[in-house]
Amino acid sequence: MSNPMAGIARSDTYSKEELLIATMARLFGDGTFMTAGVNSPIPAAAGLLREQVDPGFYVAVHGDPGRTPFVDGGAEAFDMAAQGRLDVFVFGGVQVDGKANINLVGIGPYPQAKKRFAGTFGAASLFYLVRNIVLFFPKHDRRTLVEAVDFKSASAIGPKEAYRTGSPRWLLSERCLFRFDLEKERFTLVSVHPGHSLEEVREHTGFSFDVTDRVEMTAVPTTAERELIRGPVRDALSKPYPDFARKLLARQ
Amino acid sequence: MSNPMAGIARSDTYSKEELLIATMARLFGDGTFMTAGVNSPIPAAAGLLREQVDPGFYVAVHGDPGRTPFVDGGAEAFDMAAQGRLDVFVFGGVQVDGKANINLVGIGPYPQAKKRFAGTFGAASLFYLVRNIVLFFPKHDRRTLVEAVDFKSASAIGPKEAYRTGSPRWLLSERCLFRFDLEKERFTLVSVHPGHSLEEVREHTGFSFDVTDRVEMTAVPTTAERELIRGPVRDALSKPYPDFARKLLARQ
Amino acid sequence: MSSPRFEANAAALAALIPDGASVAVPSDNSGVPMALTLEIIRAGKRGLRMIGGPTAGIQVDMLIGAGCVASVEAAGVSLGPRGLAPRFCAAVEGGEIKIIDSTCPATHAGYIAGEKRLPFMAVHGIFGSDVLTHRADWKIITNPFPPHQPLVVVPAINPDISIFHAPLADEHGNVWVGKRRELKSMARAAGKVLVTVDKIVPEDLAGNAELAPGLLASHYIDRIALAAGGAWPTALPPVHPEDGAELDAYAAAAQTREGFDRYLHRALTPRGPAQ
Amino acid sequence: MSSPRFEANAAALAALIPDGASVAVPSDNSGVPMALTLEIIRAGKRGLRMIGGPTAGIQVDMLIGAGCVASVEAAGVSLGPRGLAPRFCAAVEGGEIKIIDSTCPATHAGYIAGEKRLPFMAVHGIFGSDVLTHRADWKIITNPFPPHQPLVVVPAINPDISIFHAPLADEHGNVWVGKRRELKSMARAAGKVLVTVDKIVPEDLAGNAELAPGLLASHYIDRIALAAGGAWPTALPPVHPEDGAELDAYAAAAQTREGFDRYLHRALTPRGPAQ
Repeated sequence: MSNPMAGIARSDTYSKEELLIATMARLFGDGTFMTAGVNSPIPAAAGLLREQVDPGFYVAVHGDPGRTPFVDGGAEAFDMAAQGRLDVFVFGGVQVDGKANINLVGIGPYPQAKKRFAGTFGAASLFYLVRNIVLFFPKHDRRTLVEAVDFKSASAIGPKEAYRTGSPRWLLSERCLFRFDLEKERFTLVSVHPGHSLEEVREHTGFSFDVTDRVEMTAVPTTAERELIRGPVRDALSKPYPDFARKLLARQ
Repeated sequence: MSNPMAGIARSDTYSKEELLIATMARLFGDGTFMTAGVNSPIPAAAGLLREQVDPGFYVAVHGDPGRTPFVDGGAEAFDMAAQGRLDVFVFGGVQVDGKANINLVGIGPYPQAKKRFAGTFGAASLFYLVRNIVLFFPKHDRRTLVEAVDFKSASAIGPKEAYRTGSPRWLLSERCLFRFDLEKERFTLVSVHPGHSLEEVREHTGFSFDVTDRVEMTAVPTTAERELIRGPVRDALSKPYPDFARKLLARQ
Repeated sequence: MSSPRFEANAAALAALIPDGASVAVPSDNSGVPMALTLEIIRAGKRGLRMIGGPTAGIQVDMLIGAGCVASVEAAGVSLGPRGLAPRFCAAVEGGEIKIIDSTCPATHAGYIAGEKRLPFMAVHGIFGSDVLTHRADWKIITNPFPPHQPLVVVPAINPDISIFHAPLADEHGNVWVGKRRELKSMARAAGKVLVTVDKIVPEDLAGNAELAPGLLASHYIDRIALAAGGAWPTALPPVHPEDGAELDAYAAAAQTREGFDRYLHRALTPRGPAQ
Repeated sequence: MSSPRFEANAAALAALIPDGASVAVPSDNSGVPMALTLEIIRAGKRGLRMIGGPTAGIQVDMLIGAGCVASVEAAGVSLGPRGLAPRFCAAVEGGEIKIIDSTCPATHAGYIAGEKRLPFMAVHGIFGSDVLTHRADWKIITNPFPPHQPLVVVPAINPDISIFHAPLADEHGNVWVGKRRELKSMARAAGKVLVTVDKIVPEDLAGNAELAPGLLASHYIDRIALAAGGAWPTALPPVHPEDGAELDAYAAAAQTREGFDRYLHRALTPRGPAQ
């Protein structure tokens, strides 16, 4: 605690985390209701930022009892999702592949994994229900963005006739942003973050993806976004994620 | 109100209603939880009497908010029934036939009945779930106890493999008591009430039924039963059924 | 997240119900929106397809008598301790409305499936019942799991509109329905939810641990209007019991067409419990 | 109607759990019966088949570490913000326990089917997931109604025993679970229900209109024992938050076998929040 800035990579005017938060928040543009799951400080921050920009937006933050609209226990969120009322959810995991399958279960064989993780939680069902799913894998390397996940915890590639109110749409990493095309079952690179390049993304990505004519650069956080992140977002985040709020979003 | 006894048929020591209440209560012997539905003063009274005799017995009385164990709305009772937790229910109706089918819907064709009644309520499902179902048709004539009901609101005659935790077991009328045999799909006469006879029962019953070697007489209410009916049962009944309690169970 | 809009009165809610809509309503004494019902009648709505919750009573009987109803899907329509629902029975006998008979747990299952956006749900029993015979939309399937026994399944019920009356709402749009859990299913299953309430408080009830379990949260509700005593003359537990004298008067009047018309005229004229 | 028996303490409840039983437990911060868990460990139970509600946390991790568990069925087992559940992960990697992976709404559906004694229930999505691949007990069926789309169905979950901790019970045996509705399903689905509570009051809570919607009524419950602070160190909303320091200590200790053993020894010796 002696140096709250230790280990935080910064550009001159914004941190890596602020770039991810601002970029993610822009992906929520057409939603009104988001749930931020357990252990998700950046998605929670992005939701809180989106709330600041769009008063019609609301994010339920796991770990903040004041930010839950659920009164009927654990099943209610899944019913809401099926009703088409859950617009935004951000999923992480230990692996993601080129068909937007994610792995939350384990590395190696199944069931006796070499390295076991927590499990699938609601993802297997929510991949068909949440309108706008953002896959968030900040660590962008070939062990994480793989050709095929060791265990498909959740996959959006199901029968065309199956009931669906949503699917994965985006994959955001420390290096870039991809858009997912469910029809083509492929990612397309949308933009690379400042300081990164297409070549670097190719080098560190285990799956093949499409590229448009001109690779855009991810827009940096605006001054307004940075002020919101460092002000009201940080304040709201300090309840469910006190350490993250203190360390990563310290006012510059 | 000038003559509370008006119109009440009485023997020297007990009323017709008291006989039905005491007889019905004895049919509940192996249950612990009963629900008495809407418009069911005699079943409610029988349940309340059974409570007095067996402290392990409980009757939920429709219309008495102090006597409901349900906190999860209308569906809970049906889930309880499926769980095998609903031991006793008394059903009436406009017709009952020799296979224990009951009609709560209408006389004549369907859907445009000659005479329409309220509807089936939960009976179609509960006929498979409530362990001990008593059919209560006080009016015993060939228009009520018929060969085949005009509309089978509820029938216990279903596939043998269907989930079942109960079925109709008894048919109680103003004249007699039948037992229902689900295997044989037939009623057997158990006893005729005092003052009635087998011949009379045959004459007024529209379906054929089995008779054992010796037709028993229904046991009259004991002194103890009568005192309980006229005391604590009447008191408990005066909340949901004030008129019935006042008129029919007046202390003698 | 969407929040409900507050309307000035029940009449403003009635205006949002189009002719021909399927409308889910509570069973008696479960938050029957009687004030709203009078406004629906006053607005001259036609062709409504009523769905009980799972039963119906005076509300649907009045709507039928007033000519607003094309069909009723219910497990039972009656005046409870006051006997048959006279306008309902007459309309069925006269072939004036379509009756779609159900049985309580099947209707509950339909709403629960509707709430979960599942296409169907299974219900125990019902075999051998003519309710099943006449429901072309119900099916017998085989349990896909051992012992592969037969089971009745019913399709989801997703009404165009669910309407009810509740004791309490807050300014955020949360509505307290208490023990009447089926109202939650009926609301979540519906395309639109219109609610009248006795009272609107400023406190966010979702933050009240004791009241929260009985809440239908704001995001399930489209419009709310204050209508104090809006369930009268039916009971609204735990707030008030039924008005027995008024219900007796209805039951007696509705026995005949003329009596019903007189009752309705009176009910539409001065309005509500204050008279 | 059956009423639960009151036992003197959590140990008396633990004694009612046979080796090899399937035991349903709440997700973290939903009434995790930690005091009872220590008694289960103290009693040396073996071969328990744990089922999450739908997830599990420190409780199941401790039971695994203590050698009580044969299998875990859950949508996730973790220490929440404190990361992976170390004894769970080690036991799976070591092949010491059987893991039956689920996904949250499938487990909820299983309990709801179990509560209704329906053999199965449908769940949206799940197609393409290896969870489905490895669940021989789940099936894809065709919706019997148009448009006849494929649907995943899961069988009912009917655990031998459901255990949880609640803030409040009354002397009649009603237990207040508040917003944790899944506890109601898990209890009703179970063969036996054992509950510890912070407090027992004389008032019949079923007659309290505000509390009634959050009650699990007495007839669903077999045994109740007073265990004040029995959810500690997990949170018990709305009564108390988690004890973060204690959970940190567990997460750190449980990283190794030895650390876990030391933690457990300490936890079994003085007992509870008073230490």
